[in-house]
Amino acid sequence: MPHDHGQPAPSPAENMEAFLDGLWKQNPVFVQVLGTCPTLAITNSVSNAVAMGLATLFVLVCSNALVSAVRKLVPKQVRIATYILIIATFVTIVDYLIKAISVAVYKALGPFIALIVVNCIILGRAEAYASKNPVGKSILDGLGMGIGFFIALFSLGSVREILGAGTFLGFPLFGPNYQPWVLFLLPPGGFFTLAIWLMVFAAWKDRKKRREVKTMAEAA
Amino acid sequence: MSAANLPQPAASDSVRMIRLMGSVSLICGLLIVGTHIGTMEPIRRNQEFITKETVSALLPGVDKQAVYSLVNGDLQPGAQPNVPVLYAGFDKQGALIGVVIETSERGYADTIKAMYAYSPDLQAITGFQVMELKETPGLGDKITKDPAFLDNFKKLDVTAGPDGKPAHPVVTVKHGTKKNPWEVDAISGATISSRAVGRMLAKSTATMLPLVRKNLDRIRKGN
Amino acid sequence: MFGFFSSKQHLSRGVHVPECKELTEHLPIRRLPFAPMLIVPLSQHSGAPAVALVKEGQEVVRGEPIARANGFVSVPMHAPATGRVERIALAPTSRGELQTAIYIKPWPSASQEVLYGADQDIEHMTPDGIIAAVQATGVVGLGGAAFPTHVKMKVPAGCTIDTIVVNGCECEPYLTTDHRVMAEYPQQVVHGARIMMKAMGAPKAIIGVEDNKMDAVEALRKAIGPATDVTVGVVEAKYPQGAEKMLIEVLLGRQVPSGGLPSEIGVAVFNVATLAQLGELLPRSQGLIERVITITGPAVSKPGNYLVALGTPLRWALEQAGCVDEPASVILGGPMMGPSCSSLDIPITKGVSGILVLTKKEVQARPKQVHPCIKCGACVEACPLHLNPSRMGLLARKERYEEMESDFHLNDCFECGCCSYVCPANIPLVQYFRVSKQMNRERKARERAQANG
Amino acid sequence: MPKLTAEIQLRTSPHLHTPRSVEMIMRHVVYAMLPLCAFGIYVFGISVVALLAVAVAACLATEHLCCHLAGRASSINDWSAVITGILLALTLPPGFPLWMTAVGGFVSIALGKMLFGGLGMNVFNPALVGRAFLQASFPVAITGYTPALSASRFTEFIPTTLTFPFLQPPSLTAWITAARVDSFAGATALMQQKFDRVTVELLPLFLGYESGSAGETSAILILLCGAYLAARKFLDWRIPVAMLGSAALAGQAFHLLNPAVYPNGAFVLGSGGLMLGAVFMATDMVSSPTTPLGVWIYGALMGLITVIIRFLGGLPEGVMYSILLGNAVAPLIDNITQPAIYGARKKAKVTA
Amino acid sequence: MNTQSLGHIFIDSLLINNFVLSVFLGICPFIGCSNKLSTAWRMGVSVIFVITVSSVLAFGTNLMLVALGAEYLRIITYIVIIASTVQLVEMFIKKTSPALFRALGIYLPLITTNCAVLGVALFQTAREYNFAQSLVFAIASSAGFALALILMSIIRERLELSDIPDTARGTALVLMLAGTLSLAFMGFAGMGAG
Repeated sequence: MPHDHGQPAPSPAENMEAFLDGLWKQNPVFVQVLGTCPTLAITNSVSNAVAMGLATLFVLVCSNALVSAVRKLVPKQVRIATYILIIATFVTIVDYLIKAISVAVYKALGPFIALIVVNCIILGRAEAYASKNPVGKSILDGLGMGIGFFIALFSLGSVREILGAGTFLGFPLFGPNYQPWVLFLLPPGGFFTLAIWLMVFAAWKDRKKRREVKTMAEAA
Repeated sequence: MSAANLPQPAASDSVRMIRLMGSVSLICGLLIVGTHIGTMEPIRRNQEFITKETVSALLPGVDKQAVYSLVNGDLQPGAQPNVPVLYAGFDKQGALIGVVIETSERGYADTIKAMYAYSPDLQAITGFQVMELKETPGLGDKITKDPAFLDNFKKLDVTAGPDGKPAHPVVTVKHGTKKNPWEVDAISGATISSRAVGRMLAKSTATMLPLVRKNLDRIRKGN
Repeated sequence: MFGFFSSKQHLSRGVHVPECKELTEHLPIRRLPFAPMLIVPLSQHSGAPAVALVKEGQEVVRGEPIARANGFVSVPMHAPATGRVERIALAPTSRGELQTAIYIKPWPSASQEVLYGADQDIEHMTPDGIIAAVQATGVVGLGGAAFPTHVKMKVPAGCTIDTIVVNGCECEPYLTTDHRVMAEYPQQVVHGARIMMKAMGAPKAIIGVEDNKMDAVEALRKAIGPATDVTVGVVEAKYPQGAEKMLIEVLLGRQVPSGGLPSEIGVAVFNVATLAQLGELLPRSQGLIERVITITGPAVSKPGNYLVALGTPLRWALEQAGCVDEPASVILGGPMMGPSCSSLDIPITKGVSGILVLTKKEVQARPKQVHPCIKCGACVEACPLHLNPSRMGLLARKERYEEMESDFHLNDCFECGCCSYVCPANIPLVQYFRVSKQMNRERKARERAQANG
Repeated sequence: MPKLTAEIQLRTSPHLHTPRSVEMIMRHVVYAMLPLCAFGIYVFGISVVALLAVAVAACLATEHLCCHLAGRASSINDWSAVITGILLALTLPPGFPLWMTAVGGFVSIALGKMLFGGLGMNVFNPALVGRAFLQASFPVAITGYTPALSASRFTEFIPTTLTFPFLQPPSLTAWITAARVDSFAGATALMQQKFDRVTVELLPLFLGYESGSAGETSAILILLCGAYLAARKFLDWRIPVAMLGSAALAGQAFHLLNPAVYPNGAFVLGSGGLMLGAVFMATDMVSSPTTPLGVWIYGALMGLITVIIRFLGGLPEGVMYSILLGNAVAPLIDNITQPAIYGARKKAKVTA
Repeated sequence: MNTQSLGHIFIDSLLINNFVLSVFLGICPFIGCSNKLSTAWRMGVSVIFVITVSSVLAFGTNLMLVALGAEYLRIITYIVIIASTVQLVEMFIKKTSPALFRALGIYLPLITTNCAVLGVALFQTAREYNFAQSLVFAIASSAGFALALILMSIIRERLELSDIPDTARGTALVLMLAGTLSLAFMGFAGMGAG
């Protein structure tokens, strides 16, 4: 970690970095392969993915903020217990909020809202970042990671819904005669879609690396 | 949680720790309870809204609803958690249009939950709506929207036999071979889900309809 | 309990390879003339090389000891022909390395008769006496292993040998050396077996012969006569029936423990040609100076079974037998296990049981493309030791040699070649295993060196 | 005297090699499937020709492409992709849309085989991976069975065959009515049995003049082709024997418990893809165990799962799933049935 | 009230709605602990142990919460229960079977973050299972997790010997395999529907 307790306020550029890391370079799903359970389970439609992404984003930002706020008070021994308590609180809140907003969404997400508690991204950020950084930065980090997670869910959900149902957010895209690939809405489709995304990322990285090697060779 | 494995903190430390944990718990508790109280009303409204919508969709023209639950083998007024529920629907004049009954049955992928409307006057099922299902999209989920299939439930005969149960239990038959008014014409290619619907209706009508008939006068009066 | 061997015994694994023995199996053993120069390497056996007793320029008599055994696991050498020691120098050998050898130039008119040696009475010798006498003959396992026979005769403490198994199963294709020895010298074979029984205290001996050598079986039975101490067991002709472990299992229904010796289960195995030589040499205390080899193969114009003086260069032997076509590959021994040799200037030594010469046609008939393993299981079905060559081959490709040894019994493999033979994907399994064993040996040596230093 | 100075080759033993090769095994499997293809074409017409051609072409193209992407020499000449293509086509309904067939071929090779490193490395039978993918993706199209021996089968394609890519196939009802094939129920024998408890006659079932997938209808022909391969030792006869035996026994046991609901063992054998699966797919060497005991367990397990899925599950046919599940447990079976090696010592003795 | 029979719940959670392959719970340990058979079976056994115990405890706790009208504390109490169950199980095994503890030791703490454990507790509550149903559900779903884990580990051990293309190595391959396994397990769908 570049920053320790009690350092002067970080520059905007560093804040930006904390935010952007989660989006792309350290994307929790595509790069770190964390939080795979909701990524697979809740992406059979874009709307579900969006709801889950927003719920996780909310918990991530709130718990990061609170963890960061109490970071100097919490003794080492009960660190993890406190974090879990905080996370569980916000998950409970989200659970009730969703129920209050829309029963349909609540039914679609089911117990997976409660399972945000054990999403390792959240505890991971609390432990690795929020417990060591000031509130503002922690919130930005939470936002970055949360949006990164959201992007992952969204891209998975889009692929699955477009291929699997021929619709996007419920709107038909290809006319009535389009043959949907039902598989993508089913569990195997979840595995395959995420695997394909990971392979695309791997291939992309591989290509980038090769290009770098090439430019280096040319420069030399 | 794993304090036993760690070096013993000094007395002042543990007091601090307990105080801290206490205050964190307090904050968390307050947050949760606050949310709980704040959302209680919207959640209840949401739930009611959904059932009301369904009941009015199944019983067109409904104005007032009454709820009954199946408790100890008989109908009791009011909703009870975790038991099959029955809704009676009345029109503006307060006359009973029909009842809507909750039911569920195991389908291809998971349990299908549904509601159906029963008209005591016609002695027939007059509507059917799936509430929850995980059937294969594009195949099993046709039972929710396939118009030809839903036509089965415009007037599905469940005339009572001597024991109060339907004389001819509802049965799903192969696509295109429906001959009798108590038969459900299956969706071709989604036979399992269609069958689950037939089975669900047969089971539910066998238990619920005798009760409805027994309590019909009470229900008509609305209590 | 295995009193009747009239019914055929069956080997459950292994492969049926084309025998190709019809080229030579009916041809009686013929003697080859001396080559203009005989090259006698000092190490023709497993163990310590012998120590030369002669000097350059010295004249030797056929059968005279020219090198002495260097310790117990070593044997002496005898002059294969009467002549002059031209020089003692390095010579190429079948093992592919240069070794010290005694070059003997036979007199142009040297006789094949052996004048050296004296009669000795084996009947009254002690077992240790017999072992010493055997060592003096310089006889080693003539089946190809070239392990000093007298070492094998020493019964390890705590073991008793109840059966001598005489290996007459020449299962390698093309080779008919043992076949002809049994057919033509049955008396010597039986006599050799009885010497072994006496030396090792075994009450009985069984000669295992494959069912494609029935004339040999007849000859042996005639030589045994009414006696019951030695019997002939007829077994199915299948490769590798002639492997020690396989023969013991088929004849006696016992398995040699993994990593152990036959003596642990009361058995000692000797090759027929070895015993025939002993039966011939021991009563006269002569030395081993010649052996029978099969020179055969599609490239040989006069294939046959030849009695050859040890030290005869390969080129000369092939010239005598004649080559119809340009030889593409020369193999010492059978085609399944024999190494191919790189030079024709190497001498025929005690362990060479045959020379197989292939033409380009046969060499090219072998598929070149190696496919991935399709796990057809043919090698698993074929492996006589019930190993899993398929899995080991995959492990070897990934250089997981240690696992091959610890989990898949790599060291039990005796490289019979069945797996490579049957592999439809043409994977060089045996070669993989050789390399793997070597890598393991090197690793262990490194570890030992590290532990010590 | 020949020149003995000529160069001689140094090679490692063994110097002999069996005449068998991978290509040869694969080629013979293809030969053995040709009669099935011919029969399928005879019964269902030119649609099956197109189906076979597209499936094989898709498999070959995918294999070539994947090899190219991986920077390896193309391996399409080992015939294994052809087998996958033919098998895939034989398990599909005769009028299956060609564009979906191409998707199936692509998935079979790309996901079922090349992803794991190509020939010899695949965990699952590639053709069945493709088939399962299609079944899950296009559940309606893959149950669109057409009648056997329709009069116009050599002159026109089944309308669904030529569906425009990415569109839904048209309904077959009108075409089937127009084809006027007597007593066609729009379903395979298995579907009729499962959903309507109508058990068809056994003889036509075994002969194969029945509605069903393109190449699985004739149990007898499949058995004959399998017997040829088994006799030439190109397949392990124990797997089909174990699988068919356990399926027949399990089926018969169910039948005896409740004859009204469950068909008998003979029906189980003759119907659906059991024969084709047991003879040509379960025996795929790469994805089956290698140990002698393991092979029996593997076959018996697959037969049992087939019957369980057919009788108790939601689908009329379970062969495909049972073989995929069998493939999944094959490495486990292999691990636990490793035979003792020659002269294995008892573990207790080794204690140091 | 849920009227599913015990046998039905068993088959359903073991095969049809397998926790890993169909419900997507416990994917992280499934990916992380499936590279070796020896790891996989130990992890599987540990999970069966923990899930069964925590399911029983969660059942009791839920009764209490419902009686107190404090359902809103469910998530917090469940996560606390699971964390302490893991600790308890660890202590219990350490006392009773040191050998088993040596084998499972390092896997037990990892289970706290296995969402399958919390999943079982939440699902059994949501589905209103009674005690026997909860118990069967817990055992069957954890056994389903172990089954998927063990199958995957053996397949992966075997694939170590093959030449996987670079882009497909690692998690992507595991997910592809899981997808194919999931495809195969789809065959069990509808079982018991009659």
